[in-house]
Amino acid sequence: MNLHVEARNVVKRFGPTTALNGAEIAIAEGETHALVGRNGAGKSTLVSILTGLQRPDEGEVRFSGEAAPALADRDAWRQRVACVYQKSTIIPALTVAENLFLNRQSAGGTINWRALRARAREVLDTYEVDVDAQALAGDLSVEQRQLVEIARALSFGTRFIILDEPTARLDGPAIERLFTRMRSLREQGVTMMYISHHLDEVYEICQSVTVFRDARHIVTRPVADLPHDELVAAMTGEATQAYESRSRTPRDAVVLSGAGLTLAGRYANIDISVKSGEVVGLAGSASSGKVGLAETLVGLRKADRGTVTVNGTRVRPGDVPAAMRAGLGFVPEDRHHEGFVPMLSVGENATFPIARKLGRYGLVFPARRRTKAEEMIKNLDIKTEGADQPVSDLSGGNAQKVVFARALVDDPTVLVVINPTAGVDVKAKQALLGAVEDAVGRGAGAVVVSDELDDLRICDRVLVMFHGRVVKDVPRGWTDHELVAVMEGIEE
Amino acid sequence: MRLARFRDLTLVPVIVILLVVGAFLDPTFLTPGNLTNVLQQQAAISLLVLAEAMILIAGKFDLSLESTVGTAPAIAVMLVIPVAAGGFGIGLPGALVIPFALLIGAAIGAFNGFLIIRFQLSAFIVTLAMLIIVHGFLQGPTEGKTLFELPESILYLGSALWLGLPAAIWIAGVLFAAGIFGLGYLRLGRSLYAIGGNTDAARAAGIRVDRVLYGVFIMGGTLAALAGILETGRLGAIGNNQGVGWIFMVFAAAVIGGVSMDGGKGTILGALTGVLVIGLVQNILTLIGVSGFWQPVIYGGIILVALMISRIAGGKAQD
Amino acid sequence: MRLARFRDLTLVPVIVILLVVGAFLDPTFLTPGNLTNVLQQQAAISLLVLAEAMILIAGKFDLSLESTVGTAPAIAVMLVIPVAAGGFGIGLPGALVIPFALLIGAAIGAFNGFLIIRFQLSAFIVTLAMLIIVHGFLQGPTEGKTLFELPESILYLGSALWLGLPAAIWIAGVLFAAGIFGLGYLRLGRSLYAIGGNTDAARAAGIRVDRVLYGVFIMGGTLAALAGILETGRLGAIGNNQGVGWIFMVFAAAVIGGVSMDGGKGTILGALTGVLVIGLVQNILTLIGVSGFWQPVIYGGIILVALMISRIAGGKAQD
Amino acid sequence: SGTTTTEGGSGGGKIGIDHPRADSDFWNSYIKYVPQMAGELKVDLMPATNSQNDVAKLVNNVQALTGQGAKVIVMAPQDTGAIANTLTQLENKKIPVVTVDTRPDKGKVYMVVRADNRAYGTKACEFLGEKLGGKGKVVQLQGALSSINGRDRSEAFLECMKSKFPGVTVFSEPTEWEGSKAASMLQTRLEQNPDIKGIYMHAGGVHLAPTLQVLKQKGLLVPPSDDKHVFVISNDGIPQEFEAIRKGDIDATVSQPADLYAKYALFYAKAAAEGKTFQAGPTDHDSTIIQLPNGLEDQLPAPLVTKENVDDKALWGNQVK
Ligand SMILES: Nc1ncnc2c1ncn2[C@@H]1O[C@H](COP(=O)(O)OP(=O)(O)OP(=O)(O)O)[C@@H](O)[C@H]1O
Ligand SMILES: Nc1ncnc2c1ncn2[C@@H]1O[C@H](COP(=O)(O)OP(=O)(O)OP(=O)(O)O)[C@@H](O)[C@H]1O
Ligand SMILES: O[C@H]1[C@H](O)[C@H](O)OC[C@H]1O
Ligand SMILES: [Mg+2]
Ligand SMILES: [Mg+2]
Repeated sequence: MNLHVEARNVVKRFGPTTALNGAEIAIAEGETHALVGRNGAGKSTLVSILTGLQRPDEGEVRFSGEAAPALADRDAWRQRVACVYQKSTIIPALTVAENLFLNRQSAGGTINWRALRARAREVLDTYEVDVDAQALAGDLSVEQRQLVEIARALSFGTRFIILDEPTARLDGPAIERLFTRMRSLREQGVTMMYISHHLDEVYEICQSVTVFRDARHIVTRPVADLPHDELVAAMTGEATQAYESRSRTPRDAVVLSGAGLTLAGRYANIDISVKSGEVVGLAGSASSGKVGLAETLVGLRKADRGTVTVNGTRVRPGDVPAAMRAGLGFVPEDRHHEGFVPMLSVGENATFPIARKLGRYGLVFPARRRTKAEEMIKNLDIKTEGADQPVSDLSGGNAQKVVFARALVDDPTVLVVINPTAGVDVKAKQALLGAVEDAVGRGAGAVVVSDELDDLRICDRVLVMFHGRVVKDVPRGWTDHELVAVMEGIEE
Repeated sequence: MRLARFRDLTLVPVIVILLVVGAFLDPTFLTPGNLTNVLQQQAAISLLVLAEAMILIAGKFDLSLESTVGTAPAIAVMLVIPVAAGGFGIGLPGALVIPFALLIGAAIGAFNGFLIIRFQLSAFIVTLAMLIIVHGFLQGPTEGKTLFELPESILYLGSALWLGLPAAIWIAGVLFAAGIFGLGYLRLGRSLYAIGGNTDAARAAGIRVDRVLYGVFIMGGTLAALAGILETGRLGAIGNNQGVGWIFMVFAAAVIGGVSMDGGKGTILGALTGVLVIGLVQNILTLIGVSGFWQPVIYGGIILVALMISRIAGGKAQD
Repeated sequence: MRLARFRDLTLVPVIVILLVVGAFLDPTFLTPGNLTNVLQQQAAISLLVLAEAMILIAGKFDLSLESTVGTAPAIAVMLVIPVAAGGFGIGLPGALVIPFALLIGAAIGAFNGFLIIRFQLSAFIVTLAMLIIVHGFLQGPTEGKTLFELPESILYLGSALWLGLPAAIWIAGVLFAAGIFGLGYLRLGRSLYAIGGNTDAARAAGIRVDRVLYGVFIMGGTLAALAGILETGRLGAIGNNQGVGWIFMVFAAAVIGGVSMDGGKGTILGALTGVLVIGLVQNILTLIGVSGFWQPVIYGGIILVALMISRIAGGKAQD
Repeated sequence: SGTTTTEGGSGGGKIGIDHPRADSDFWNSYIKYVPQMAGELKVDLMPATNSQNDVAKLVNNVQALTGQGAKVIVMAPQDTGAIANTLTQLENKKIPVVTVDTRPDKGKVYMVVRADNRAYGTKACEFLGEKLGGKGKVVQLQGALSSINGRDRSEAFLECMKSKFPGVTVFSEPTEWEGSKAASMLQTRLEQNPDIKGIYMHAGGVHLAPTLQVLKQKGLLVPPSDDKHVFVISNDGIPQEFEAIRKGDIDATVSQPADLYAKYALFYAKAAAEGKTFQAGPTDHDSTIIQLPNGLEDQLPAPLVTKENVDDKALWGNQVK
């Protein structure tokens, strides 16, 4: 067996944090190799080292037995490895076509824009990405951008591809299409490293798996030899049960309702109501309008028509503070965009909505903020040096938990969470879903917007949307394929 | 926060070096009289730095502050003094001149805010145009004349002594203390960081972004007007060039003091150290009497060195 | 791309309105002679706009360009002319004065780049300090005096006529065409957008970010020196204020022309329309003889209006 | 002698005028005198342009004025070198030029109307030198070093001090014509040298008020009889300086004749339009025309104003309303 990629004894520190501590990985030629681990285990750090973006403090990287090129020699790196990074590398002000061919728009001479567009369309068609090559990347939805990134990485023709949580923002059909592409690349002998918190995906698409925990290598094994619970145990360092969603009876009080909501191009004529003690799911595949609807409910968007009532108060459209004052907490779709202020601390980000309660006369007492923040850090198990660390230093999943903390900190009567577990590890996912259920247990009503069936399992009922309309109200007890069928519009 | 607080103080070694070098170069330098002079000379401009630091932290920009320094007190004075002295001849009571000036400053700030927030125009260019326009509103009505005959009330703050120190120093000191406290410990102050760091996230966290930004611009204009009042008192007249050319120094002070041009970063304490560095450098250059011709080179060079020290001590790339 | 290209032209209606209004207000305005004058008058500053547009698109900032306009040709001239005429008395051959000037411009750009890229200092403040320092390198050696005994070679470009049009217009025209082409159709040019739009992504895509940025700063300094050469030829001497105060107009032109202060957005064609708007406004105000006292108000007001039009036509919030 | 020779009757024609700046008291007075004098002299004056202290703008303005048919140009180039090409172009177009306040280094001028700025510096030096008895310390608040007027005043002051009053120490402060800088520098210098006894201000318009504020704060604003008195001589001759002289706050100023600048600028412009010519020699208005390599210069009188003559009605500063 030839090793295609190898990292040995890699150490990487960021100030006081050790992101990788003698970590290693060895990936055989032609295999699809999973890298899993809890949030903050060091996976993305390894990716940046394997793609030559960062220099390890110690250790070495080898490609096909040869030492890695010098950091400055970007071309050499790009010949060896293509990557979908966890953080977006899309440039919003440029077109999709140019993003796809960034820095390779032409062989050398003048750029032929017409030809470039044609090539871009070809790539987009090949990977079944339904976007206009001429659109500005900044105008795409989060998932469309992700698809463009994936198409770009796969289209390079390199023999080694890294995908760092590519599916965290994709819905079922898009994931299936990605896997089809990956299988055919594998048939062509391409080596891949695949990072995901969806462990079933690991079993579906990968041959071997490496587990990192606390910045160290724990185990590498063919997936067939590592059953699910052993894998989870390797990640968490302890035996972990699968999440059991709780059952409950909703009360009578309606805490959130939308009536006659219409937003041109997104959704039309939606009526929705959520009771105290009830979790309502919103599902639907791409462009179903579920996110747009949820954003309207929380005040991030103004509907063209219709009203939103939070906890008995009719909220002015598009007024987030008013909705929050009425008792709403929410997790937005894109954490980088609306979720946190990167330069501010974990504590401050987590406590913004309750700043008025952390002191009097407009004051915020830092000590009280810290106490509250430490409580949230503990409850949600956020991996951080402490309440004072800036969120920009956290790993993706831990940043998501900070956003969650912000939503929960004010003990909301209404909780709206959009893709709540995007990029969150198995154990953390349980903690976050548990936190939603806890809040509901205390009498809140919740809306969970997600394509992930695991998230939807905690819902008392799931509203399935299709092309901007609610097509079905599915009560608890659905099977995976029933729900998926409704979402795809196969079954009415 | 702890680290951040340390980062505020990266210019402290520079200040210490300047104090030592200054003392070495000129015996007058370390005398209480001279140091008081430095503070008094910097009092007015420091209020602009305070204003600009808040505006920068909130992720915006205001170049027009420098024009408000002359125009706000001048228009206020013209509302009060007789035509013969260059006034409008409206003859409003002299006691109102300070409130008027502050109101005019606030109105200019509000108008800036209106254009930038409401119409989503580039803050840099709006306030650049406003810098020109507001200065025109000094030059136009005065027809280029200096206003010499000022009501006593507007001269008082810039020239009085309180407890043996110029009132301007007390005023600047109190306002800086309020700024340090407000941006450190008030919900409203902290929201500037959130807005400057990520506006969408701030909005999603329930902060009334537009309202806060309006407030910041209005506060900026008001502080600039107050700076103008102090400067008027110090100079005893309002010339057509009052405040002109200050804005570059204001930015230099804020940025070497650690305030980021990209928003969301920096502190008022840091900005204050920036003002002090600039004031001390100017004072030392005057004391040792560097040739006027080469003064810019030395002056600019010292800004660069301060910038490097603040970069090295701060540890992070600047933007 | 199609939409973007359309957005470049948001100022075209403004230009049309200015042409109509100008023709209406003054019969001289639409004469070929007057329009040629406008172009010639804008030629030098337009090169700064070209330079600044590229620097802004790459996400950086250069204020020092305005100082290079005076200093680069002045130092080059002083290397050539005798002491009696204000030179250093080195007496290098007069033919070398243009290459020298361009080299000095390039060196200033390289030094800016060095501080900003190598030391990761704030571009705004580095180039602000450099604005002061570079100007000092004009004022210091000349001791404030104007250089007016210039070698013929440096006067030629700014004063010659080619095919009946001032050479400066041809030069600016060709360089703008090169800029439009380079930033539209060359990989290197496109990489400026990538760097300005998302530096990390650009680096990940294999763009040699540092090298490109150095190139941009050096190009900027060189263009500023060339602007200085043209201006020297137009004026026939190098005064201590050559270029001073231009930078604000340069930014105004670039931004109303659609170039973003935040990097990654805008085009050279758009910047060109910005220059033309500013040139036409100045020309019309001169022709109709607006009172000098109120000129700033009208002038600033027109910038604001142009900004609004470019905002409304462009459809996107500005930054 | 400075008499006029008329060549072939009255030609006449439009006169274009550019003002150098709109933000200084001296120039502001000049700008006000221009239309008044134009009326008196019956000059066909075009709307004035203003070059806001920027020679590049001045060049543009002149192009516009000639484009609109100006037959004579009046200007006040604050940068005396960078106007050379424009003067050559105007000469080629046979458009005579009258410059006010400054003397271009190169390029043909019909007449320069100015007072001798070097003489201001010398007068100030002599005044202070005598008052101080040839010893002690003085400060000069300079204008902008890049302006010819500032440099002339500064150099002449220093040269005169060196040759006539070597016992006097001079501190030169470059204020860029800014009151704020002047106040700070003067304050610092007085702190360092409390024994400073004389101040020369290059421009009363910007330097007067700040200087008085600083002196007041230091308790130095006392009558000449008092030992602590600091002798102050200003420049420009605006009404406020006269007021200060009357009050004894300052001791003297050089009256730079804003009215005569306007009057004779237009007088010579009209003469040029009519094709008249002049020669070097004394004039009928108390001045002398001198020959320059590139034209003529009428050196208008710039009287020293002290307590003795401050109420003289002929001084322009006493005529402004
Ligand atoms: N630029 C940085 N500065 C400081 N700390 C960092 C930086 N990048 C990563 N870290 C820290 O390094 C550790 C590993 O982060 P990394 O992003 O590699 O985790 P990950 O395994 O990819 O997690 P996730 O599954 O959440 O994406 C984390 O504790 C993180 O806070
Ligand atoms: N900012 C935007 N501007 C224009 N169109 C948008 C924007 N955001 C989303 N859209 C488009 O509007 C449609 C509905 O979007 P929405 O996000 O509400 O659907 P969704 O159910 O979340 O779809 P998905 O499951 O793909 O996220 C989609 O076609 C989406 O691409
Ligand atoms: O040239 C100067 C003028 O003579 C007067 O003193 O005001 C300042 C300067 O404009
Ligand atoms: Mg990661
Ligand atoms: Mg979506």
